[in-house]
Amino acid sequence: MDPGLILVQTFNGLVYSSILFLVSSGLTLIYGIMRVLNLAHGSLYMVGAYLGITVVLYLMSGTPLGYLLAFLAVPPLTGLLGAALERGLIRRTYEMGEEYQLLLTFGLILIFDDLVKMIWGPAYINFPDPNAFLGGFRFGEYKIPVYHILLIALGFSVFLVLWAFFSKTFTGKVMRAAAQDSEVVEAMGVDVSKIFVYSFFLGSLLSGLGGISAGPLYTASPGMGTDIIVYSFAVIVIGGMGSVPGALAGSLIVGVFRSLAIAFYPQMEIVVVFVIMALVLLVKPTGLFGAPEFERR
Amino acid sequence: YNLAPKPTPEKAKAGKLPGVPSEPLKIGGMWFISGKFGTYGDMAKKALNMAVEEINSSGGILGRKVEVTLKDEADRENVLKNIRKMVEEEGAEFLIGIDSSGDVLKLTPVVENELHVVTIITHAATPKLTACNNLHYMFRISMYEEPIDIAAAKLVAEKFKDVKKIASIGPDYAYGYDSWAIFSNALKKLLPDVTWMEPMYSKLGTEDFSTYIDKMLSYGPDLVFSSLWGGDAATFVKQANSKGLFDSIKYYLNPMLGATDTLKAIGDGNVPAKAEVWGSGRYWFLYPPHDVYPLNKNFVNKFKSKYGEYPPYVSATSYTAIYALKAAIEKAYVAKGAWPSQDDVVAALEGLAIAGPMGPVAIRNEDHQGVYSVFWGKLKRGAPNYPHPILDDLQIFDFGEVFPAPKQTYVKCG
Amino acid sequence: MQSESEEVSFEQIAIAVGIILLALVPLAGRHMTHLVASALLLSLAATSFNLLFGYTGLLSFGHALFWGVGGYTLAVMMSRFGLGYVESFVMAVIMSAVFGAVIGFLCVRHTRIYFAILTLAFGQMFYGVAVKWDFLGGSDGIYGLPRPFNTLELYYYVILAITLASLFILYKITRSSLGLSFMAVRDNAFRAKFIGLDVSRVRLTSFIISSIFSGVAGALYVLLETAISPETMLWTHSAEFVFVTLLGGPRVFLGPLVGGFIYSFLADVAMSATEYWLLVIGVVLVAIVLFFPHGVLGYFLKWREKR
Amino acid sequence: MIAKLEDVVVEIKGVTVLRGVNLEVREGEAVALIGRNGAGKTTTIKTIMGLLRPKSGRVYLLDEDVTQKPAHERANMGIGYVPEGRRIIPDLTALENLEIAYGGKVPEDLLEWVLQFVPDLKRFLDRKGLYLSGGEQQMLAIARGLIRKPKLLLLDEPLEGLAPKITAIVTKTLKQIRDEGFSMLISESGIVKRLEGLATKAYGIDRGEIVYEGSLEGILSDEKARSRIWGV
Amino acid sequence: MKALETRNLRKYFGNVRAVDGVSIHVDQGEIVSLVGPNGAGKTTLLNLISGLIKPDSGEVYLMGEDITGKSPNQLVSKGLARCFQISNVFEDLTVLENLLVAIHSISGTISMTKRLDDSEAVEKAMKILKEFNLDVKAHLTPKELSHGDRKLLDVAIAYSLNPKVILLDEPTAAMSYREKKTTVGVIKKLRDQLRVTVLLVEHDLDVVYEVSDRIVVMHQGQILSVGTPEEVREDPKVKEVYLG
Ligand SMILES: Nc1ncnc2c1ncn2[C@@H]1O[C@H](COP(=O)(O)OP(=O)(O)OP(=O)(O)O)[C@@H](O)[C@H]1O
Ligand SMILES: Nc1ncnc2c1ncn2[C@@H]1O[C@H](COP(=O)(O)OP(=O)(O)OP(=O)(O)O)[C@@H](O)[C@H]1O
Ligand SMILES: [Mg+2]
Ligand SMILES: [Mg+2]
Repeated sequence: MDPGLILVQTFNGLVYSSILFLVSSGLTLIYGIMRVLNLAHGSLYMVGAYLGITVVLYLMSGTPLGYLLAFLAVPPLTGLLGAALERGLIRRTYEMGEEYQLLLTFGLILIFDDLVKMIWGPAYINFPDPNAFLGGFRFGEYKIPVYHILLIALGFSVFLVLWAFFSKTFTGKVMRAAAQDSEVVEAMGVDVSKIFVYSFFLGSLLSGLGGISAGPLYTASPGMGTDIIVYSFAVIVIGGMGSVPGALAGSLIVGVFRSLAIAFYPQMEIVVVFVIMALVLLVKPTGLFGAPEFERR
Repeated sequence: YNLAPKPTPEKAKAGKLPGVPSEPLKIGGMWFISGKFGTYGDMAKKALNMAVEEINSSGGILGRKVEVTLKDEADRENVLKNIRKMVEEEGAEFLIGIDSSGDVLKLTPVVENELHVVTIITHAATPKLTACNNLHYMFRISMYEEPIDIAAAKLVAEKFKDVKKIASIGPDYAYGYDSWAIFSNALKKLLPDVTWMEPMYSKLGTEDFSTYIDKMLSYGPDLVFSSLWGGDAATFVKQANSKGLFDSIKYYLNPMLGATDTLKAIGDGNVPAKAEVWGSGRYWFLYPPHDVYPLNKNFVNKFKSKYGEYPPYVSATSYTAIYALKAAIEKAYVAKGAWPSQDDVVAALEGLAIAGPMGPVAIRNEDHQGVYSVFWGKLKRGAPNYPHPILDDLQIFDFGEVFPAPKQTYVKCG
Repeated sequence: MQSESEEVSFEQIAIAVGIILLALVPLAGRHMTHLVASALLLSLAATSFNLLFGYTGLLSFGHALFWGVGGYTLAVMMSRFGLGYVESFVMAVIMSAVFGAVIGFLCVRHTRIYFAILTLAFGQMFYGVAVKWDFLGGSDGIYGLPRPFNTLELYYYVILAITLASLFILYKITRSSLGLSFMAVRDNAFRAKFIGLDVSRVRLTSFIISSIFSGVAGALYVLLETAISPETMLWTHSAEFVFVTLLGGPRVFLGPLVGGFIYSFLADVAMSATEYWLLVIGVVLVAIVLFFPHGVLGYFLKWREKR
Repeated sequence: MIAKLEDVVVEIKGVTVLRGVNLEVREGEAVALIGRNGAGKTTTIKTIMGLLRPKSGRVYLLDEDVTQKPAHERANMGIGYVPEGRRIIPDLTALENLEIAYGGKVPEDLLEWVLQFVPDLKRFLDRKGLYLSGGEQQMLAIARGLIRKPKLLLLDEPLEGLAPKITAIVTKTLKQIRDEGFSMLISESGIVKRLEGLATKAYGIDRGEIVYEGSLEGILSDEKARSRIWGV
Repeated sequence: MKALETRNLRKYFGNVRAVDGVSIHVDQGEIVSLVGPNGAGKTTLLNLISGLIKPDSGEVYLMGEDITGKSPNQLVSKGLARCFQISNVFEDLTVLENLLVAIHSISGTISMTKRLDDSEAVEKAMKILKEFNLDVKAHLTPKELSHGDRKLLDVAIAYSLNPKVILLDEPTAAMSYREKKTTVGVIKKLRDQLRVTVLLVEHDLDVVYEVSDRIVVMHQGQILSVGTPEEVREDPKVKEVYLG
């Protein structure tokens, strides 16, 4: 096999990994830390992409400034949307089982898909290509677009920030504690409901960041959040629920293996992610970086 | 849901014809309405609205008002159930639509053996429908993939004689495989010396084509044939552009690129500067040329003023389907003097020639396939007056050149 | 409070009336027959899913896989091997059990979200296989299968009979000592070990039974729809089982049945009424969670108990 | 006054659990709340903490009406809480459990101060909550309640599952704390004897109603009071 | 005869020597109490005996048979049952069903054709519930029981497994005075009328002294002292580390 091809394909995998990581780190934060199963997380990714289109294409007609603006404005907006969902709806399911969160957020997927269709129309929409002004580098017969490099850098920086936040900061610890016993933590003087809103804000912000990052590469259409949510679940299961390094490892594995599978064993494309996931779970039930579930004594 | 008919003008009501039932004529339609491909349902709906309005305001079909009910093809497990519902419960007398080839194949035995209602397919493009079945109640008014792919081979053989190496990508299901089989088999006869890269397939709705693009680059083709469609076709062009594919190939052909929805999504900014990009489709809003074919001009102008966009192909084929039904019913009525039975309508549709926005369409007796000429055009950006890139340098292939004889196909049946 | 015997008789009357109504459905026209038949099958699949979920505490998010296994087996046996209806149906049951055993064996060591995701992964994997494998018709699936007796009405009675029989068997299982062991494992798997239950085996048993009846529903559906395609195994179809169950109420045996009927009719009406029918369903789901978290039937029983 | 409940009625899931409870804790007092299982002790304590909201009646803390205040604000007013069943965060170490309650890194001298009450805690400061034995968790829970030197410490059955020696140490500790001027409310369902010398005042509660108010010794000596609290 | 015996059992968690070379035995028909400071290793020892965790070294014998490393469900069929420090029952089943599932499980009648309310099993369950004064609450769920009754139910489940040996972990914790009395009665009944051997972990010394034939004191993972209640009460070492 052509080593140059393996190299570019790995690089392509890394680009996809970065986007997966942005979305799945938000998911792992919300599920792994808050124990909330948010299927609608992928919808926020979709909303992120559509808001991005609105800013870049409709408001700023494709100028570089539009991108800058979108990257700054869109993630906080999806974060706010996520926080509003938590406050208004999801909060009411904490006392119920996980399956009710599932049902509620599945309902939200359907609602979001149709709302997006009402607002932005049913047609698929493309961002103008940011590489038009960013350009790219030659690598043999291949070309590495600058935007792809930026994405990898973005994914990795977000990882560093999150990792430092959760392992090094006190707030990170409080979030973990609140997830395990919110009542006690509340009685210790922590405003738990605020913590939950913040977690949702942060998680949804990351999902929206994923959407605005992926948007310029891909094509936006109603329903685009479904694939990414399934893959993101695979990622956080492979990496271990609630673990930010796990989300990174999972994203890298899924992104790179998928890319190599397409390149070299195309018939495996659809199944490769699920095969990896099943294998990991069968060998290490809690995922690569997952802590064992607590069993009562 | 219902596309509610506009109130019928008094004079049309007055002239009730003998033997014609007074209740409205119901037609059941099915396209993707929700989800990723919901845009097709939207396009169909727009054209149907237009057609229904036109027909009803001029007295309906033989005085009967027309009503169209739609069902969502995206309800994947229940496609046949929903079709049956339209006929058995909602009283649809005829069916039109169907986007997916898989669904159309499933539907065939149901319509032919169970429902016995005249059904006009407006989108699904598998050759198997008309080539591998003995259709009685089913017809396809829209162009299918085989003539377009054969025309592509002719185009290459005539205009791009310098081609040596060809790579290809298509969606990962029957349509993609068939399309490659047709094009490559047709081209091998014309240019036996080209070499081929193992064809590649991506799943529907693929977001990231980088991997496929780099694999092509490693092969180093000078022509890429892509049967991707819809959003995938647009995504691919954009990504291939930024990954430099169009810097190293000379020609890019996509039989589904000549769709306004795809062109809109590609946008002027993503049209490659170097390579020639060619597209085709089932209908192109500038062909037949407006100056020589006013029907198309009127259709386009009306559509544009009503919906603010140029009509995509599904709109044209759906529009034509309704008019084909109208023509057939009226023809059968003249022959019979009473409201025609399903078999009468079948007989009237066979051999019918109908003028649609895409030009005159002739429905073949033998296989119930509508035939009309095929176009291929070169992508051109920044065309004045148009909000998206357009097809230029149109190459027209007369249907006699590119349509296989009835029941003949490069694709294996069964 | 009503006395016990009265309560029993109310339920018996309700069920008797229900069965009579179901038997009369073909009088209400072909579409109604079709709709009720598919609602019955969705309900059967959801009830068997609920044996695993509501009774054993395992949330499978890939249960449509077994619907697909039953359906594809039947379709393949008939179209590729030329077997008759009965033989094909028996093969479908056997294959559902075999798949249930193998996949169940790999999955039951996990619980909660891990179990859910693992079953989802298997569902998606087999979807991938079905799309890719020409023998199974690839993405087109298998179509044009002849319906038994060639009439919808007679076939409806076949479906009704097999569904009722299956529901009866499932009900008996939930009222058996085996069913009790499912519930014990659901409530407290840790303690279950200490009363001598082999927790994995109990879970696997439930998994296999559950896959068999999902397979039965899938096999019957193939002949109702006269076709099967890979999409039947997608996770969104599995999700349908989950929310149909929650809609009706997971802690009541007939909950999934009620949910199955409500969902089928709701989807049917909503699609005719609006292009945004999925939005309608979404809103209903959200409302169910917020206002009827025990499911419609669960809520009804609670309300009746209160009176 | 440190804490006061006035005609407090609490419902849990539609069931009335407290039916008009009146109770008061004054500065420097250690008040015992005695009642059998299910009598309403935990509910009373949670209502003071703000983890449950009364359906009617008022709650006062430090002379302020806090009926509508959320729990975390009450904690920040200086209310410490040792929950029933310990409720140690299993994923965090013992020290981190303390940090959560303190709201940041615990200063050295404060840690020293707490450790003088529960010296055994030193042994397992860096062990995860999950792995602590029952009694170790209880010690940690008490330390966690104390870490912010609260004006009122709510202890829900703090002596449960402690070895006799530790029980003695803890009661001695609590006495020490009381003598330093802290107030506390301690619930107990089992061995009332072990609160002897600690509680300065006792309430008996049964079925959500206060059925006894007086001294702890009163309960121990008075057969009638005992039968009222524990039923006959 | 020794109903239960451990030989040199050892379990370390990292550098925590939770159980460090423990050899104890319980004779048939005896009640032995296991006491010791918090963190002495009592619960860990019960976990090792009942198969919840595996020892680093050493063996466990039940009625003379080596049962080391067997899983809990295997041990149950050999006659070893246990209860838990935090009452641990089937929350959504009725009291009666809690017992029925145990009875079906132990008599090997788990099957889809066996009715869960099989009359023989129900009869047996009701008899046991009567022994524990729970028969009137047979149709309640554990949520509706008082704390004491829940603990009793926990013991009743264990008893319904026809055990030769029952391990009890702090059965009277958080019980009120009266409930304690009932429980003590039940523990005595296990020995005197039902002929079950009991190993009991308990902090309430009143209970311990009242029911025990012998007491084993653990400290830092090791056996500190063994003897009759009187002997242990007077042992200075025990006084120092445990009684205070
Ligand atoms: N979440 C709940 N749902 C329903 N009832 C509850 C709930 N929590 C408490 N109760 C009921 O409220 C009553 C009082 O409970 P509470 O926990 O306050 O009692 P307690 O005196 O602390 O008992 P214990 O000694 O067992 O801790 C009990 O009868 C209990 O059954
Ligand atoms: N999984 C584990 N990892 C690390 N340490 C553990 C683990 N399990 C128990 N320990 C430690 O082992 C020691 C013995 O614990 P065990 O639970 O057996 O004590 P115990 O005698 O039951 O105490 P108590 O009376 O307080 O319940 C304790 O110090 C505990 O922290
Ligand atoms: Mg309490
Ligand atoms: Mg212990």
